[in-house]
Amino acid sequence: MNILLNNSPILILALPLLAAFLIPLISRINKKTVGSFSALVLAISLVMTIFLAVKVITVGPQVYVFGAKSSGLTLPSGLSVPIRIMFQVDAMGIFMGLITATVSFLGAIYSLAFIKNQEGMDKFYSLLLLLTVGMFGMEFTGDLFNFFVFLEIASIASVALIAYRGINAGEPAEAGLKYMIVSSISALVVLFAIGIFYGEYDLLNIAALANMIKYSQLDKIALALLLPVLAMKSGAVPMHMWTPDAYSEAPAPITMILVAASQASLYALFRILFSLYNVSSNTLTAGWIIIVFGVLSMFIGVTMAIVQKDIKRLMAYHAVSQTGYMLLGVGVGLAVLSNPIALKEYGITSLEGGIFHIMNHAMYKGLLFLTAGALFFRTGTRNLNKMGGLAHSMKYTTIFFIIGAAAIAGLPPFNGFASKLLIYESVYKFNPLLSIIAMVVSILTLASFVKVFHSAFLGPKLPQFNDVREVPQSMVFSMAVLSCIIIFFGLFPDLIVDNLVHPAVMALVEQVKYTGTVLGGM
Amino acid sequence: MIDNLPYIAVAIFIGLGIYTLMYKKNLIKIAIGICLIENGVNLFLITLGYRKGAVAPIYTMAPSGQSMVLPTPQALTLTSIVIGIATTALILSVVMMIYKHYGTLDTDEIRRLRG
Amino acid sequence: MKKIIFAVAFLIFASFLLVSAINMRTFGDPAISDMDDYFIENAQKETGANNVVTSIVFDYRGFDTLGEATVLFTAVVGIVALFRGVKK
Amino acid sequence: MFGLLETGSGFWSAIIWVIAVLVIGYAVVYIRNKGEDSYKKDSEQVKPFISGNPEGSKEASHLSASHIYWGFTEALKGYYKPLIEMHTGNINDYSSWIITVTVIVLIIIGVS
Amino acid sequence: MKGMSKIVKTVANFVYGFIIIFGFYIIVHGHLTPGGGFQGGAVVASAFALALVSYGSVNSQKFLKKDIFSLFESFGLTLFIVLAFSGLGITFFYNFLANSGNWFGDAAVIGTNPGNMNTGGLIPLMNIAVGLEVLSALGVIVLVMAKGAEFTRKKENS
Repeated sequence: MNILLNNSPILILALPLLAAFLIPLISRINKKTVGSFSALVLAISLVMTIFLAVKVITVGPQVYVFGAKSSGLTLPSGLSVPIRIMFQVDAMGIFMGLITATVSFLGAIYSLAFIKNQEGMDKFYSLLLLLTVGMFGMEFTGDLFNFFVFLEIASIASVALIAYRGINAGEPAEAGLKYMIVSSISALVVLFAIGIFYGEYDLLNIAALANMIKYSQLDKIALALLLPVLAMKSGAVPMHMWTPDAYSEAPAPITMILVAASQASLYALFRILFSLYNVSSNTLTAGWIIIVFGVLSMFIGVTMAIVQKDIKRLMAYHAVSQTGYMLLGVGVGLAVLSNPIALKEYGITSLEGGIFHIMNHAMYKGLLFLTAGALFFRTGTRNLNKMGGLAHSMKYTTIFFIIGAAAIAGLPPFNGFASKLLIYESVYKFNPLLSIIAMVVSILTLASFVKVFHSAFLGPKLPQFNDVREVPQSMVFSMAVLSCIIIFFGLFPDLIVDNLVHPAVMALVEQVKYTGTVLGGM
Repeated sequence: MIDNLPYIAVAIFIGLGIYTLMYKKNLIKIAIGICLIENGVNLFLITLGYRKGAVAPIYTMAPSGQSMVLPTPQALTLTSIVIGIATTALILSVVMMIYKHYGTLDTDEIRRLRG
Repeated sequence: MKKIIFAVAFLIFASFLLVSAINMRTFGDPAISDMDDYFIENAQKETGANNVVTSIVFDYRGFDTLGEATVLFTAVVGIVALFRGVKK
Repeated sequence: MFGLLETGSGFWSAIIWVIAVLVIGYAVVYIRNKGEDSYKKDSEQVKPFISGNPEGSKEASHLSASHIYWGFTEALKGYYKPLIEMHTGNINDYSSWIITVTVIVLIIIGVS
Repeated sequence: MKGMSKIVKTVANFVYGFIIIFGFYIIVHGHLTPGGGFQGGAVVASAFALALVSYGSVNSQKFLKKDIFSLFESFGLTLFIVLAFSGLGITFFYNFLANSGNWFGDAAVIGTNPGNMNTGGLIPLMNIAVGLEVLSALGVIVLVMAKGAEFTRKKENS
């Protein structure tokens, strides 16, 4: 038991990896057990993530050095730079890790019925586990090149999953190709920036780099290369075009996990901006760039969503616009980072709003995509014009959709309102216009979901949907769990903000804490 | 200027790759563009590790008493080359799937998903 | 309109690449090399392998190698899943 | 108090909100019940009066998705037309946007 | 695709074995000489590609089986991660065999030396595991894409 606890940062990630390697062997023996096996492994990793989260919040940041004589030995004797790859799990990383673990576990449960008895089912679950591994690695690692490797794992696995139905239709393959091209560009640019860092400081560890960095010309170039591509991976306007294609063509549980994967890229962007270049860079400029990305994403995303007819495409545009809220909140926090008074007055609050919105968005957008998948599972179409009157036959799905729509539109008492309120009030002190735009976007979001609700669920029962029944238990289970999480977060937001979000924000803001865990001298 | 010839080669590689991605209409050529950028980045990594007049960092039968080039970029480049192989293989197989369904490789016609 | 913007952006980017390549640090003498000197000196003693690159690939940065093998495995699984049910 | 979220300027508590909603809802229902009781179910009163015309069938009255907010999109045509033209599903444009934004960010960060 | 001419087949038969032997040489000497699991695996996979090209995808299915390859791939990867797990008593990826006197446990001579096969600890084993994984992975890629190329050819001919 002790060895499990000491090695939990790696076991969270290595057990799904081992399971993914074993699945081709298992599927030779028995094809049916593959799904439940992967769901079991993901459940184990979720439990270990919760244990690690308790440890990180109570004890402090955890460091795990691969291949060293002891897991905490970051610096070998008589050397001032770390030489081995290390995992560095602080409050922010474990915050994202909790999202990843929850979402992938629920996605596997949902897939049990959604991908039932299809040819190549074992490949599907193997890729799902690998995508989870890639996201965990991106969130836990403390080494830049290792981050690149896990970024590639996550993007290749998600491409293969987006194009999973490409054998039957052309559109999934097209969406997969588009996502592949853009993610390859971004990964290569990230690798180029890593090369710049290596050539300048001969270091690859983020904490050691953050200790050495002096914002020279090359560092400016590296920041300017890293910022747009990571924003693109998280779907910021005007580089968001891959998002609707990929999200609408992937299978529904995969779409839910892809949302978390894009948020892992968002986490990497924040890690670069806060932990690597803290106040050493010109935070006002970088903050305003992030804010502009956020405002563009919010407004263009929601206005494009209103005119969509494909339900998953509409929700994908909403994912873009919700990403804008996170960018806005964190951008305001970054812009005032070098100004302690403003930071204490509203910067911390806006950072809390942005970070809290990440978790809320993962939950309610996952729930909405799962309901869209349930509609597709029973009706066989994603076109809103062909739907109607489904509330008569799919009662649970209707209730879950109402909860998710109310949460994304920011109606109290659901969780979307809590984080949006934090963002509104803090951003208003920074710049009132931004806050007003955010509120208008929230209204438009509600409007477009009213459209979806009316055209899909309301109205008389259509004759072609007479034999439509409620979806199987496993799909209802995952949607119910997400709804319970949403309602709990909405009723008691202070518990989450005080225990999870505030430590995460502090881990981002205080760079010394991040470097101190590796280089000592806290 | 002439000392930095490898860096200029890197710049030319990446520039050509980005030109291919932006202006070529054939999917196979776009895959080639990705490979070009990737080779440029790998060349950049390897270039960073070079030391004038140094030998490969392998002690088997090495000429004794000579300085060795930095070994880390070689390991990183090995990793990124294998990743590039995987990426290219996946891109090409997805392109084959698209050709099966669409019957064309022109990016102007492969845009059923838009708006 | 859009084409002009893209062309200008591409020209600026290419010129930026060339300029920064010319202004890069001189080729062939890395300024700082603490980590790599450590590898060159201690790799033989710690891992017992003559090949320093291999000892980095499999010992110091072994986790990267695991990720790299995972990337290859992922691509293979993806290709096989993509071509499932193709009759030859 | 439990469930109290400090927002920098003031606080937000979902519990209080739910209690308030319950109280107000009860008040509304109470006031409504005090109204006059001449209203009869399933009588001529409840039929919609479409200027004397017979009421159409429900299937015909269901509005499909692409007709909702027609006025909104029609009024903002000048805004939507270039926006939808921007979303050409062309891979070259995707790459070009990335390069363009990268160049803009390079210039901004370089001069700052 | 159809096979090529008799000359090509004869030469392929001749060099096939040599390429595979050379690849395995590179794999097992990874910790002494330039090379290692990835390079050697790629060399071996090139032999499979040669056989595929010279005999054609239909004929080569007789002696190149995709299932066998994917089995080997999973086996190699599992061996690799199990070797990584085996150091878990201390840390993940801890090289507990190096300088221990057991298999591959000899201490290397510091400085330039002709090289001792029995050094390196876990490194030679990991080389072999990764070599297996890479050669079978590239073999699977080549076979599957050659099989998938059939329908594109059909579409071109029609």
